[in-house]
Amino acid sequence: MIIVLLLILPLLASLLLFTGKLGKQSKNFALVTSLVIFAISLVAGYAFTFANNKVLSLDLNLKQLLDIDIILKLDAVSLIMIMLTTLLVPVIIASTDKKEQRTHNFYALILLMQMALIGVFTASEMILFYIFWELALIPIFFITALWGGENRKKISVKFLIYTVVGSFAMLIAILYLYTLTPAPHSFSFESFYQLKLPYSVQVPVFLAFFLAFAIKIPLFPFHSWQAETYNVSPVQGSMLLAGIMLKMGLYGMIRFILPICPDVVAGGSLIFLPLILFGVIYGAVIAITQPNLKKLIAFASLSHVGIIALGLLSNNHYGIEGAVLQMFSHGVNVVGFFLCYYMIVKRTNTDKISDLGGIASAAPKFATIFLIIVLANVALPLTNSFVGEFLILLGVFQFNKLIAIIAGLTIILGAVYMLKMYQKIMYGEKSVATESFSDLTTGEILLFVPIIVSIFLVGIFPSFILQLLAP
Amino acid sequence: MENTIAQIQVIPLQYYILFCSALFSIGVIGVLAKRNALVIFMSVELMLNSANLLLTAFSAYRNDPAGQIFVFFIMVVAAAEVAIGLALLVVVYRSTKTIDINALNRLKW
Amino acid sequence: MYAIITISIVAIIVLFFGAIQKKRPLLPIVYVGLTLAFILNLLEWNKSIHYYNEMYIADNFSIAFNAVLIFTTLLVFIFAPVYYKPVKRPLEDIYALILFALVGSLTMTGFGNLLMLFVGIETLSLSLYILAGSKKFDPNSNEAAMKYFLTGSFASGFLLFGIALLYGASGSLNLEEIKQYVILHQHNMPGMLNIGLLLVAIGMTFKIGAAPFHFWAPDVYEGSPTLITTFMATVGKVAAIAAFFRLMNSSFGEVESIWKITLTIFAIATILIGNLSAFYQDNVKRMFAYSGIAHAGYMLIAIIALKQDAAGVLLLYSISYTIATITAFAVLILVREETGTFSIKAFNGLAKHNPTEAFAMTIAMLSLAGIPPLVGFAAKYNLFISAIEQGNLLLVIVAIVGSMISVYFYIRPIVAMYANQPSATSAIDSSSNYKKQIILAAVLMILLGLIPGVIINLI
Amino acid sequence: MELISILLLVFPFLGFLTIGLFQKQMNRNISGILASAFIFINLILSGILFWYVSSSNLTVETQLFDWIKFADISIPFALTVDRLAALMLLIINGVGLLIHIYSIGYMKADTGVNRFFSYMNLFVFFMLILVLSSNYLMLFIGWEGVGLSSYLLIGFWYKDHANNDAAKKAFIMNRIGDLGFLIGIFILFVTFKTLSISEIATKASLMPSGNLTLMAITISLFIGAMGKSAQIPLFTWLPDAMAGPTPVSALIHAATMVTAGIYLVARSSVLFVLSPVTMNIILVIGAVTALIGGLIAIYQNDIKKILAYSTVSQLGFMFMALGLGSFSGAMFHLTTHAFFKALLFLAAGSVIHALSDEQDIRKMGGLRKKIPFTFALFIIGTIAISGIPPFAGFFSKEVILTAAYEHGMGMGILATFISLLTTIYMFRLIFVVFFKAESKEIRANHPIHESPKVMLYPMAVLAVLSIIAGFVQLPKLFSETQGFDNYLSPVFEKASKLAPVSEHVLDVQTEWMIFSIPLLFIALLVFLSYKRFVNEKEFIAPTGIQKVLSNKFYVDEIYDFLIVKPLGFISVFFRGILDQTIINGFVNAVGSSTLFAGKKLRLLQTGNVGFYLILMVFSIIAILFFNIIL
Repeated sequence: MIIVLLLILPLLASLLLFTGKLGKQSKNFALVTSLVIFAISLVAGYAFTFANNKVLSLDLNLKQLLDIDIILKLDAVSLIMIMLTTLLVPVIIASTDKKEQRTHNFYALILLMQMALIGVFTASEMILFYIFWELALIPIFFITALWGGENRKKISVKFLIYTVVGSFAMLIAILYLYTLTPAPHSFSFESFYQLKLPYSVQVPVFLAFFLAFAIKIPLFPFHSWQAETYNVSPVQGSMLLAGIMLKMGLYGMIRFILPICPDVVAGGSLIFLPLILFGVIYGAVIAITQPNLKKLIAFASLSHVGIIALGLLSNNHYGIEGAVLQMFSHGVNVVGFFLCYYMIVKRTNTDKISDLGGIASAAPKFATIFLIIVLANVALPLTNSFVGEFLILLGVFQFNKLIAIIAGLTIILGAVYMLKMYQKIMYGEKSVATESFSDLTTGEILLFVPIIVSIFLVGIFPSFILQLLAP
Repeated sequence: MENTIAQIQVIPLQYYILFCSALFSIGVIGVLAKRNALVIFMSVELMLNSANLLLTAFSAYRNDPAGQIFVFFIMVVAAAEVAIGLALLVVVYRSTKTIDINALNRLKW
Repeated sequence: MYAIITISIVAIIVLFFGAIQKKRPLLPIVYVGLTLAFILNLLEWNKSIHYYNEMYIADNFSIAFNAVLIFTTLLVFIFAPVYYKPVKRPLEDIYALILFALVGSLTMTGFGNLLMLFVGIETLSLSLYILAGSKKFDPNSNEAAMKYFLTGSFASGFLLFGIALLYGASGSLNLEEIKQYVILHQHNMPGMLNIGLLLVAIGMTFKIGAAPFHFWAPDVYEGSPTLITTFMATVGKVAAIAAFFRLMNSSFGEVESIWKITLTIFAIATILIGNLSAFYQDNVKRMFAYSGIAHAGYMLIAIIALKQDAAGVLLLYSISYTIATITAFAVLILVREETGTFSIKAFNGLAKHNPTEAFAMTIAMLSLAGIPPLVGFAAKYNLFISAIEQGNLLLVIVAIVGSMISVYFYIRPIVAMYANQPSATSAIDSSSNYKKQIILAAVLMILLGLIPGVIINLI
Repeated sequence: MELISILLLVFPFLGFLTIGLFQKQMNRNISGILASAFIFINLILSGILFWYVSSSNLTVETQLFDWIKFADISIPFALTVDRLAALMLLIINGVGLLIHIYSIGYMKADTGVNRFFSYMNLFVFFMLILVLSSNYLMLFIGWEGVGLSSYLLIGFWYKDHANNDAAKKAFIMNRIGDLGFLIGIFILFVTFKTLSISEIATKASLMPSGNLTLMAITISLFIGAMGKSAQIPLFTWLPDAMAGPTPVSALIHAATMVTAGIYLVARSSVLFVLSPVTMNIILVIGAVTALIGGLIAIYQNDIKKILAYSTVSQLGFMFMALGLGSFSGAMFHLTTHAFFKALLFLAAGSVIHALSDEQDIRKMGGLRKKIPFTFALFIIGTIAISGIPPFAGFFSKEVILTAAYEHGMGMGILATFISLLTTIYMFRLIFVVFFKAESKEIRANHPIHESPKVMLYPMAVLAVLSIIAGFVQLPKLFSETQGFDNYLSPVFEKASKLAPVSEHVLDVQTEWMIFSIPLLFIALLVFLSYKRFVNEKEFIAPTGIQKVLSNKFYVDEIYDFLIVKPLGFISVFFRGILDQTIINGFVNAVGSSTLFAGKKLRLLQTGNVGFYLILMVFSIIAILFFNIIL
């Protein structure tokens, strides 16, 4: 039941916001709602720990009416993803600045997005999943197309088409699998898990799913929408995209590719893991000389997410659990990173790294917070992403030593581009742009609190998440 | 009436079919070959009439009036069609000063 | 049946009032008449009465489709006053013709006899020929009418010849008897029936405007007065597809082998041509013509995947297509009134001044593109399911690729409306009930998208 | 005792937090005292622990909580205090405390002093984690943590990008090592299914010597050690690290952090003993590093750089000891080195302080009268490091030399030569800075002042230590009781059991030679270098081999050429060509080709009715043909 609440609340709120009745109060209302939802998700987590066999599920049999069977399940992975969503959305909403006029529609879209994401993470019926999956696309498209930067139209449309291509490939796979399910055909995940496909069938199914998820995540070489889209869309949009939305792809991998095409994952790994691996290095290497901060974040996360995908497809439980943990951590870190970016851009109106410098002396508080987030991004021990990456690499190492070692290079490359960026921006003498750089206000610091807290919480006590996942 | 049917049945059915097909084809070819809208109308009428004849023949061979009733409907419709067609022709002529169908090329792509 | 009669009477009354130059009562009469017809139509629900020894069959299939058709016509009439604002004269002729066309289409959905099919089609077509040219002094309109007429009559020639051959082979015009005959001879089909069936199918394909007999559609849609285009694109198409489905379902379901491959090829060609050609259109009206073609292709899938519930799916699809199209055209009419152009630019920044219209348009576009959770998606995916359960994976893949392409050109107006700077300085004023209709349509699209089962399990 | 070992971590972290959070509010003078106070408490605590573990032969095990735990992987936060750890505790907290106090004086003028002390405490915190950890992953936390604090402290004066570059370089080079370490951890886990140091030692001791897995593990661990302890080829960051404040160089880059590598190898002595190949690698690398470091040091002109290279060389020397299997010898030298190298750095700092931040020895000279205390302390340090009895360096070096000669004559001679290099560069330093005639810069009105007491006293303490520290273990000749060895023996007993017994034990006269001959050489060298350096008028530009040495073998240039430049090039290539042109281009091409298809396809719609009709008929014919004939 609580799942329904998690779905309905943001929906209603967003509808209310769409009407524009609230006017000036829109932001506060959205913020409060999202906080309430966060509280509910905490309750859900609490309930989950008591749920028998580790899953809260709900099956409204409405096939006659909706010809879709509404099955919502909330297991450990979903729970973690929902936690991520409900944790980040308040931050994202709160981060909007008074200066740029954000209409009620903006917040409505964000909440709608949240609803869709929660739906994706709880749906346990293919078509339902697909509906939420596509629904999540629409708000972010509008956020990008309406509040984005220059030539936002072209890029948002490209983004939409690109991702839709992927999801249609997935749709084909879903429909095809549906026909294979024993009559009476069913779309429920269970029925999909139960069918033991021959290898020859698994391959095309895998390819279809992989395409869909690889575009969403994105993995090399399907990433060309990413940097552009992050770059033009407003920072809140980028946060939604990088922080939560691309987790949909990884989540999909966990839900479909692993259970439905196990043989391909086991057998074909040596064909596609190197591809992902190349993407990992590729993103990191590009980030080194990337002059634009926002694009740098994009390529950095391309590299990080690639590692997560490696962990998932390494197909052993260290890799997978590490990956889930890392999905959470990466979401938090990248949003924190974007927040820092936002703070800088708000004050200097530039995101060219070369224009910045000497901020540390002007804004020590900001310098400290930014440093923590940078360190979390380079996976320093005791920050959240260390445990995740350690487990992932451990898993990959068990699967294939060479791949793990090459993937390990990102530990070095990550340090290279992150520190380079941090030094250029924060250290040295002040530049023209940063001449009058004011330190963070209390409100802005509050934004960072959840980020910082979860960075260290997960870094020092990862067990409480890992325990959830333990089979 | 019976003797008419008998007279009709003097000619074997295949002949009717072949003849009607020929007639129909002539109509089609006329439609394709001609650029004068008026002639095209006439060719279309030819096609319709071939169908009429065919229906009549069949109904005669099967002693089933349905076909012949159908023919009457077709005639009515054909008449209406011609009426509309000519009206349109006039209208078009008023605007383009020609009844050459190739002149109709404002709407394309 | 009573619906048909009512509407015919209403049409005559309308003509009469026109003759005595009364403008005011016309539309109210029409509204009342259509509503009455709507109700009468529904009264026959679940009775499946056969009229005039099976000339006309009022089973749930025909009733459901009739309901859709009448409702759509009602919407068209509601948009009429806005469209014809500048015109002073009563316009009784146009109204009457629309009603007659409706009568024709109603006949098509419920025909029990090829004769009725023919009569219905011709009633519809003849009225449409005139309506297409109803802007007497607009050369585009004339040309559209002429083209429609030439191609249309040509096509009905083939249809007729086909019917004749069918009659010759089976010795009857009654669907039921033809079915019996077919079942009897399904292993040694006489070539005559074979050819006849194909010719009829071709004729129908032409009427629904599917490739390779779609060429008339874009030109005619573009040239005709927008309101008429709306009517054609919705009522005309839906009636034709319903008739086609009825024909195939009730008589030739057993001999798929003859026509299935052909229709599959048709469908594939239609989907690809429609979507690809729409891709590059700058003229929105023409773009809708192509999108209409593409959707005709999708509807063909329902016929190819003949099953019990394919009818329900087809109904759902028709509804989704109709509502979306009519909404889109409604907005288009508005915009045209304001900017005087059909180009995509006409939509620039509509969201600024007319958020309601823009929102409705957006919903319509997304629904047409088949984005969840709108009705367009529900319809499409049910269609694909029924096709894929017949093992038509290839067809489904093509269809999905098609809708992939379609996303692009359906998105363009949305982007124009929201992301571009408005060309119009002030809001476009539209009558309140106009707004109401649009909103109603949008709500319907969302609602049906959420509970499509209601429709599908209807028949 | 468990509580104490926890408190050890608590206090420095507390210091870091309090000073770090209240940077703005806190008075500049208080922070230093506060930080020192925390370290002082720590010193007492570690004293207690030291007494406990050395008196009883126990180890203190403390479980805090489970860090990573699921399925079959369980990595707790656990602390282990054995004798090795206790020794390190003393060094870290002892030397740390002195340097903290010293810094109070040294950093007085600096505005960021609060930040400085918070970082210093942070460093101590991580260093303690490193030392106390009971499993390799926790050790890795400390390992990276000290790297972080060293990064922060090297780049302490962040306004100047040179410092930041140095800091970045240090961090990244360490990361290269860390990757090796991490891989080592992976193999460890895959092999032993645990990361607990003691368990691994137990399990490993059952494995055959020369086992390949063990070799892989040890080599990767050693790569980590190379990064931290600045061994060839990962040593260039250490000299650059001198960009940081001098106390930092003293604490981190001389006494404690850089010795973490030694500590790691000593900790995993069992593993290393069992893989002779690695031991030889360590021996070679250590020797080469020691040699090259020493040689380069001779040709440096920056006082801190000289000391830095000396550190490199000494570390290499310690690794030689490890390679020779004399773990306690390495630890012994580590201890004494911590004292005198810290002393030297602080003294150098005091010199720099006196000359108000002048580091180039060419601009010094004749300071012996101007700052006598510093001079005295410097001399003590120099004597200690050059291994002149009875100062500490002599004893520790002697142990290593003995080991070397036991390994073989050649190795012994090489070791001796290396240890002699120390004498050369150190005395060069002494003579140039203190004895040489005053340079014009000096004469040009530097107000040269002796450092304040707060700086001198800590140095004095260190001086005392570097004099007496050696006596805990006299050479075998003089006493049977090997104090240091005995102290550490329980730690290394497993290893020593497994170690191959060296065949030839040295006889008495060789023993005598080992430390008598060097002494002669030292005397000679001191004399020569006096002649050479004191009278040398002005510095002639180095030529030939000297040039190579003074440019530290162009290692940085080689890195730049082999790694940095190509990486940048690849990055630009990926970004510009591959990403934009090829991949993105392809994606766009797909879109535009669809557009093109649409564009062409609609041309079929000519608008000519006749054409439409013809097409219709054609398709009809085609269909009929297709259906009837086929």
